[in-house]
Amino acid sequence: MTLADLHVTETWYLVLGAVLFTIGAIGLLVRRNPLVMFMCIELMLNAVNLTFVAFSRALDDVGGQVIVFFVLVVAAAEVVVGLGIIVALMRTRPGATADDISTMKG
Amino acid sequence: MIEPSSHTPLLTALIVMPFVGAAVLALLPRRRPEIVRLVALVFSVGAGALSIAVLAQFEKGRPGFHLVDHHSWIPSFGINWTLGVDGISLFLVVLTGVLFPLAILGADPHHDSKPYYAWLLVLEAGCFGVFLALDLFLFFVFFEIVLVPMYFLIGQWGHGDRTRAALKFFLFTMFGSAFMLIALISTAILHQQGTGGPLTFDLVAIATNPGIAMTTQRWLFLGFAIAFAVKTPLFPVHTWLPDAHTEAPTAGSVILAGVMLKLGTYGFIRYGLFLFPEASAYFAPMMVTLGVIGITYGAVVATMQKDLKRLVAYSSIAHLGFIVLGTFALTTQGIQGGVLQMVNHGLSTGALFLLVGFIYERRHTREIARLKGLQKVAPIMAAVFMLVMLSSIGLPGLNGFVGEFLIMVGSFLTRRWWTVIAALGVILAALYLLWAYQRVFHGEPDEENAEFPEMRWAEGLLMAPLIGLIVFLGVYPKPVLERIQPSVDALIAHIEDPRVGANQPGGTGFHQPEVATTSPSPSAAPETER
Amino acid sequence: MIEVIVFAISAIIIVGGAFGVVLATNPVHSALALVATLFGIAVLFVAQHADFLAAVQVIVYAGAIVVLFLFVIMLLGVDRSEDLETEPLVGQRPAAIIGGVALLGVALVAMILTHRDFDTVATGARSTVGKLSDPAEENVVKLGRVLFTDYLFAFEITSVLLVIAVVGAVVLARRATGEAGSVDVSERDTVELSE
Amino acid sequence: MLELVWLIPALPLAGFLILVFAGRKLGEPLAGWFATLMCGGAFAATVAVFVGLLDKPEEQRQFQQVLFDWLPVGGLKVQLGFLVDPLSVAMALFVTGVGTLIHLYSIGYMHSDPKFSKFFVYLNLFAFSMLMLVLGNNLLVTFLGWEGVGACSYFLIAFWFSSEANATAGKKAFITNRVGDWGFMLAMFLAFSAAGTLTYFTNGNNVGLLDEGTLAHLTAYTATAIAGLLFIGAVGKSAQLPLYLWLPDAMAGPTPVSALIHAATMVTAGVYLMTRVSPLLAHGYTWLPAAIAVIGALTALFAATVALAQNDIKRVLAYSTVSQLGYMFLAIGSGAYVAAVFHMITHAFFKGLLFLGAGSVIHGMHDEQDMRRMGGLRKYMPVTAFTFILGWLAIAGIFPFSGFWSKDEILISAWGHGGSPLWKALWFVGFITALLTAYYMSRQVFMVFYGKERWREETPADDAHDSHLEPHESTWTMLVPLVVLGVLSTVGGALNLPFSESTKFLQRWLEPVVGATERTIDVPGAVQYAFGAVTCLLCAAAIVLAARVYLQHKLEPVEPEVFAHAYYYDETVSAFVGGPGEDAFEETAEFDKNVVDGAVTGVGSLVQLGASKLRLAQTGYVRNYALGIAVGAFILIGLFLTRAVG
Amino acid sequence: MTAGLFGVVAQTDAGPPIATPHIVWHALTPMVVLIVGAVVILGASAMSRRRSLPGVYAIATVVTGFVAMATAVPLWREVTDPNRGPYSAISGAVAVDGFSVFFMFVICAAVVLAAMLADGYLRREGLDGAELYVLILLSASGGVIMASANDLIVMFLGLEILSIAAYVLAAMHLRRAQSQEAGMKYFVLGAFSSAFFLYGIALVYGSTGSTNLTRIAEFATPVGTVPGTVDPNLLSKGAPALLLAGLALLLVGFGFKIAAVPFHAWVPDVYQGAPTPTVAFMASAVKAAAFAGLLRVFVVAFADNKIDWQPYVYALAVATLLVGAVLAVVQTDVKRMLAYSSINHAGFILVGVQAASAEGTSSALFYLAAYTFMVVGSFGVVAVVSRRGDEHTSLEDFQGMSRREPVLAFVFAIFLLAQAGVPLTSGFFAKFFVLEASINAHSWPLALTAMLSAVIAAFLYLRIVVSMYMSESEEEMEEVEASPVVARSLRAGRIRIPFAAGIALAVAFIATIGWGFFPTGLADSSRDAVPTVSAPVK
Repeated sequence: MTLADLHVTETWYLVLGAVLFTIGAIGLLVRRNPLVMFMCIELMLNAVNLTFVAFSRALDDVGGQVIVFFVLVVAAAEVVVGLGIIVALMRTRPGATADDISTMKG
Repeated sequence: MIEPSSHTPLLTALIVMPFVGAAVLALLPRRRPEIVRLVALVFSVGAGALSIAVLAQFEKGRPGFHLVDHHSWIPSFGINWTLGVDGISLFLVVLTGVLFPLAILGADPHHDSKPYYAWLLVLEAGCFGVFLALDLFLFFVFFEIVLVPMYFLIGQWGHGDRTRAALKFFLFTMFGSAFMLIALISTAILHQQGTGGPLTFDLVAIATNPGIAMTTQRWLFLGFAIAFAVKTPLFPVHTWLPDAHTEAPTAGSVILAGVMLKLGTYGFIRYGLFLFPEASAYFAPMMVTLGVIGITYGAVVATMQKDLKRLVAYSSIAHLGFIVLGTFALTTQGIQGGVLQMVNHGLSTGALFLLVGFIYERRHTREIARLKGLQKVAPIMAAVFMLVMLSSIGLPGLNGFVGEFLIMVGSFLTRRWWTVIAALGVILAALYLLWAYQRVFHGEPDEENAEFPEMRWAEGLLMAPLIGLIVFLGVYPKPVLERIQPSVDALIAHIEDPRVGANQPGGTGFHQPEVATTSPSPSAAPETER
Repeated sequence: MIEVIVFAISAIIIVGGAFGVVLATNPVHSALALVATLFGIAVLFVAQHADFLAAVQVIVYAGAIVVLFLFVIMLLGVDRSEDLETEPLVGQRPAAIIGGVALLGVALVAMILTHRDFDTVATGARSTVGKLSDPAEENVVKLGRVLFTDYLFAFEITSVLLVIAVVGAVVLARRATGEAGSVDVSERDTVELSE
Repeated sequence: MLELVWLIPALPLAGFLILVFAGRKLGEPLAGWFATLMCGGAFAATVAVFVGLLDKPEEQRQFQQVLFDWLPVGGLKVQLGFLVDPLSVAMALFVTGVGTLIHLYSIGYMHSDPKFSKFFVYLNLFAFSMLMLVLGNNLLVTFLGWEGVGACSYFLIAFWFSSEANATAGKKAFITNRVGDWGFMLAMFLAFSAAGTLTYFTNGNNVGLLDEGTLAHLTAYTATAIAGLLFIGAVGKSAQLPLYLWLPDAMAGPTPVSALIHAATMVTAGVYLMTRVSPLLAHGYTWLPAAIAVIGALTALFAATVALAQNDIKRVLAYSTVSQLGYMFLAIGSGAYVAAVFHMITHAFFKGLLFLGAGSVIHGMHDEQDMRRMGGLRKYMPVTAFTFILGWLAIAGIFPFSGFWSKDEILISAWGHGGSPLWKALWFVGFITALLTAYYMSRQVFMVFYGKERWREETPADDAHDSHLEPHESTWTMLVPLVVLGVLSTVGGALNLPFSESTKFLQRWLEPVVGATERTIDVPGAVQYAFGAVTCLLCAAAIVLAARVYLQHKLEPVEPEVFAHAYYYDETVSAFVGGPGEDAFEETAEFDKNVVDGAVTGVGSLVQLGASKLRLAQTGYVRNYALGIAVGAFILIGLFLTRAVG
Repeated sequence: MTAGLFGVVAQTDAGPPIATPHIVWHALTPMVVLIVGAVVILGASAMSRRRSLPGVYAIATVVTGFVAMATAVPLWREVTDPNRGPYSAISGAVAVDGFSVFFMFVICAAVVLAAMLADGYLRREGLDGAELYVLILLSASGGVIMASANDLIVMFLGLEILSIAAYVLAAMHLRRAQSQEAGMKYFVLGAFSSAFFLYGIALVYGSTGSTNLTRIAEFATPVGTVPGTVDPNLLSKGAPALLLAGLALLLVGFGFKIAAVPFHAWVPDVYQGAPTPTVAFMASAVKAAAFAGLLRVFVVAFADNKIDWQPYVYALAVATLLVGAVLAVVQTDVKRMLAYSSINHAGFILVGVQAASAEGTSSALFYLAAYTFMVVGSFGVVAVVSRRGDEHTSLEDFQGMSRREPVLAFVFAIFLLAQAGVPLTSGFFAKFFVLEASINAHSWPLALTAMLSAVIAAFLYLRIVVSMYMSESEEEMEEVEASPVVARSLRAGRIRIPFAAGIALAVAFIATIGWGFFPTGLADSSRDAVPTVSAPVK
């Protein structure tokens, strides 16, 4: 089996997307810096984008690509609001990590 | 089965009257407790008068439901406002109507009288509703709604650890109701599926044509039974009762013992025997056993109580054990005795709680050890207490005996050995009550009790109707029994109807009566010599 | 063949970038690693005939969002390194890794099962809103047509999203003032949006 | 005349009701006179009914009067009705008769008691209840009276409730009686379940339980069971072994009460009941009458021995009563119902007399009850002493006093029962008891009325109290009953003289009731006479012996501790009830609190505990929460994939 | 007009003209009203230099809500008219049916009530400004979009509109650290779960070929019932694993929003920290919208796959019911208690969802409508009682309230009892209908679990009632009664109930009691609102 016999099918992209999604998810779980956590969310969203585009090609459907636009917009809006929240938070508590904001529990 | 609505919606008025009273109270100024009390009294007496009117309008000798009041409530779910009264519920309604004014008169809340009386009136409406409802859903609504006023009454006007007692009461009962609600909905749905008709919660329609498999009926019965067992209460789900009774204000205890415990036993008859005849017969050994355990166990535990109210509370457990025994004896005597005993217990235990309330008002204690020699200083109160106590013990000539005797006569026919044990409860009842009486009333009063005031006129007048009924029902229960009888006979016939119920009510083994007893005109049928 | 190589290289960049985001102790490095990933994805978009998307990906994501990240990092001065050696929450890290891998595992299982049963992972109906492979139209035109027909409503309501983002940013970035009285619009800190 | 039967209980009832409300107003002595009048009225009414019954031919001497349906429930049709037949009239006669006398006596005895009128309230209520018991035409009405007399007994024993002992005695009486009532109730249930009726004799639609037609359909097993259960009731009420315990304690009540309730009337209710249901006894297995006889005989002997060593004047009489009641049950068991009734009546006379006499003594001695502090009283209270001696001779079985005849008849019937040697043994027990009775009664008489005036030998410390103690004779209201009863005790035997059929008045009178079930005795007349003579002589010998011991002090008294303590039976039972019994109750209460309620609280605590553990998962760390979401997602996907094809 | 606008665009382009779909404006009016109202308020607040009159924004918001409801009325008439019936619009992206209109009413009602609560609250906290109202209105529009979405992407966008606004709302009280913490947690977790949700959409898209629910439903329908539009061989084998995984992920996303266990962890923290009026909004409108999406996707679109998802919704329901009830027991903060209770309620509604039947859906609708008023009322009382700084929300702060504030205490008690499911309140019927549906679906154990959890939860409600009514000792109570001085001094510390909040509480109270007595209207409406899958495109 040679390299030439290999065809990149949508499955490859899907697997890559899944891996990326997982890395993003793990990243959110292990990082404490809220900004990095947001980046991890961006990773997850991009993984989904990749999946959409892959399906789009596999199904020969334009829809999947269009959806990516909407995901982009949502990502942008989320980032704006998320960063806004962080800015507000950091103002009163500079350098706070995600673990620091845990006064409410139980 | 349901006859068209009567001309005057008497039964609806009965429920609405106290409810309106509560609403009126809510609008009154809270600074005027005396007006509040008066208004509450007027409305409860009005409801009592209406309940007497129901008694007057009741046609003797006709089984089935009288004065039926039928309105649609939630048509899409087949839920109706259907009220009716038959011989089984008639006297419970009257009891409720009589006991509430007495409870309102008999105890002073000492604070926040406005909400106190309002809750009492709401409670009265709820109790009427439970006894009158002929719709499963409506029944449940009333069965549950009575929790709220009683919860507030115990929690706000009670004594000691009242919060805990109130919580326990509410949660315990709600726990039972949870099962009942599931069973109730299932009944309606399975009825719908079984008969192919519309969804309905109509009691009579379901009971006469259940369309539910027998084994399923048994499960459904259990669902209902758990709720009723808690409410009755039966061993081992009785422990809310002593707490609730002990901590409740006097009026609360009176109503709790007098009326609310009957919601459970009434439920057993109406929603156990009538709704699931076969299952009732199937589970009768279990229920009878629980009843007998309640009789003996309640009595034994009552004996060792140090708090007078707690003692009476445990005695209630014993008495209600008798009612359950009678109910599940599935004989006409047993059930009639059970129904009668509900009324009797309401009167005598209600009176006992009133008396304990009087004592508490004077001494601010219910601890038996701190009371002594009261008969010397308050002979009239002692005499009244004695009379009520003897009724509770089951002395012939007083009402308690009639009920207990009928129950045991009835249960002996089908549950011989259970009855033998149950009859021991009669001994134990004498033991714990007389012992308590001795400790409280006999002996030489010590310093604390020497100034114990004698019964007042007002208190005496309050007790008079109760005492009158206690004696009357003991000597001449016929007017009551002959109104109960047609309904109970119809119920027995319903249970024996092969289409809906078991072929043999007591047919789960053990002793068949040697002489037929359920037919209206039995003869001393011959016993075959072997 | 080419595609395999492209895929492989892009995948390495993407995954490497992703690891960079997660593992870099300095958030600025994380942001830069994110850019790498985004670029890799853009490349794969191109590889899948999503040219326009690739462009948008680079412009919007790399050009705006990551810049916004960096801007905030600088604004708040939180570019300190995070100590990744320790994990204050006991068990969080192994649990996260196990959980993540398990998640990946079930995702892969799902794909394998689908592939086993249907010989493809994309079992859906083909070309529901428009053929991607139709050579008659440019990719952009196709996107535009679908955007304004099938996804018209979605397109329109994104505007609400953006309004919210604006208002939200305004609200959040406003300085917490005294106990009473509203803050004048002119005094508000605003965050520029790159749209 | 027979229709007047309702008046018999109605008059005391009216008395009771009027006295309840107006008793205090009437005051002393009017309330007492009123009560006496009511009881006397009842007696008059009874006489009227008796005359009415006499008018009828023997076989028609049964009349039922139904007032109303009491408990008409399904097949159970219990009426409040009266049965007039020779037995019930005989009972009613002596109940009202003796009752009236004791009412009268009480007027004097209760003089200046603060609760004078209340005493008569109870007495009237008792008379009413007792008459219901006797006259009821079915088991339930009898039971109404049965429980009613029990309650009155409780009230009256605890009449002076300020003393704990009295209150306890009252309670004990009630509860012990209830044990017997348990049997009574079960008997009624069984009767209803087997025969569908509680009525004694057919009356309108109501089938009679004791009618031959009904009995014929009952199995011997059922009949035995019903009768046996009723006997349990009788054991309780008539203070037989093992339930006699309450009766000695019941002496705590005022003495007229002891006379009326605990000697003459109430305690004989058991005998009446067994006589009433004699057809059932006859229909059942024969072991039951034998058992009844054995219990009766044992009780008789047991109580007689105990009475030997009692020092309380009333306790002696109490044990004596128990003993005499044992005789009556011996008679019942032997099938000698007439003898039982005969002895019941004579016993009512002489024991009532003895109690009233004792009461008079106590009254005269200012509430002294200890015989060791009496003596020589006959000088101070001659009438009392004389009548007491009459009673003594009667109970001792001395010819020709009434007790001789009735006791003799019982012994003969035991002897002549035949069958197994058991009956001979029973006769022997009865015989020994008769001797003992003569002995201890003599002891009492000698200690109280003869010998030294020991009440003068008081310790100086008590001087202040006793200096003015001078025994005195009682008032005439107390003496009249004594005299009347004294006469009756003497001549009461004439009711049923064994010489010929024509002199057996009582037997002839009761013939319609017990004729079918009465056991015929085939003991030759000569043997009977011989027995009577021997018994009488030996009883006289016992008296002489007692005189040697207690009058002349020639012999040491034999009063072993074990007798004084009644074989420690009461102590043992009390120790058990107060010890393990109470402990067991206490344990049950604890069980309720800790286990049953504990389970409930446990569920609550369990929820609390679960919550407190579960809330640890709510750490407040956003990353933990996210982990939860991720794991949840994994689980959900995993679960969903289980539904994937293949 | 729009068509013309797009027509112009098309002409300038090289390609063929784009045939833009017909836009059924009147079907969108309620949503448009909400958005326009928000924009107008935003504009007005931006324009005005001076401080506006007190309450003007609140009034504007209330008016907007009412106008939206008013415009929804003819829509309701239209879609419930058997001759006209439901339909889907704008290329099938929007479903115009009773279901969506029902949620319009519910969400608008939540908006109105929350706005009335917010008015006094904001002034008390010195936060008055237009933004909260704007965000509430926009968030509500997101909710309406979600409820009427007939396309997963539209639903996703609606969800994001709803959520992002809600994140901001949670963090709005800038001086309160807890509020910021709430916003932060809500945002991180919300975005995280959104990613899962989106991934789920992607997988569903890949498995079915469309994001449109109508098409998805057609695809998912087993062969034989509806003529298949796709390769019949594919589905004869059953649902593809990826579709199942996608469903699972969609459930994660919805589960997060509705606060199903184990996706519930944010709820207590956010509800406790966020400004109370916005919590009222979140607990009512946000939850309702999320359930709308859940019902639309699972019960309607994937109705034929119900054997695939029912068991897991069952499991979620059980976990949600029990965890919500049990954890509530140990709380001491009233807001937190109510948060856990809202988790328990979510479990109840899931019971209705699990039934996967018309009855189940209608019961869930009834529940949501009834719950909206109960929960807004409850949080409304908390908002009033919490005092300045929004700090006084612990159980002790409610002690003795029956004496200080008898009316408020009574109203709160009724709300609590309604949540406990006491008859003659709407809460009872809500539970009853849900159980009815569940039993009809033969899910007896679930129904029983639900009721038992209700018993546990009742403990929590009663604890609050105890605190309000029964905290004083007997002697204290009598003392107060006896001495007017003590009573007066107690009354001196009275809580001022803002006018608007008072009205909101009254409305919620009347609704709770009214539906407790006469539920027929709402029950019938919720029955009419049950959606069907194959709505014609208009």
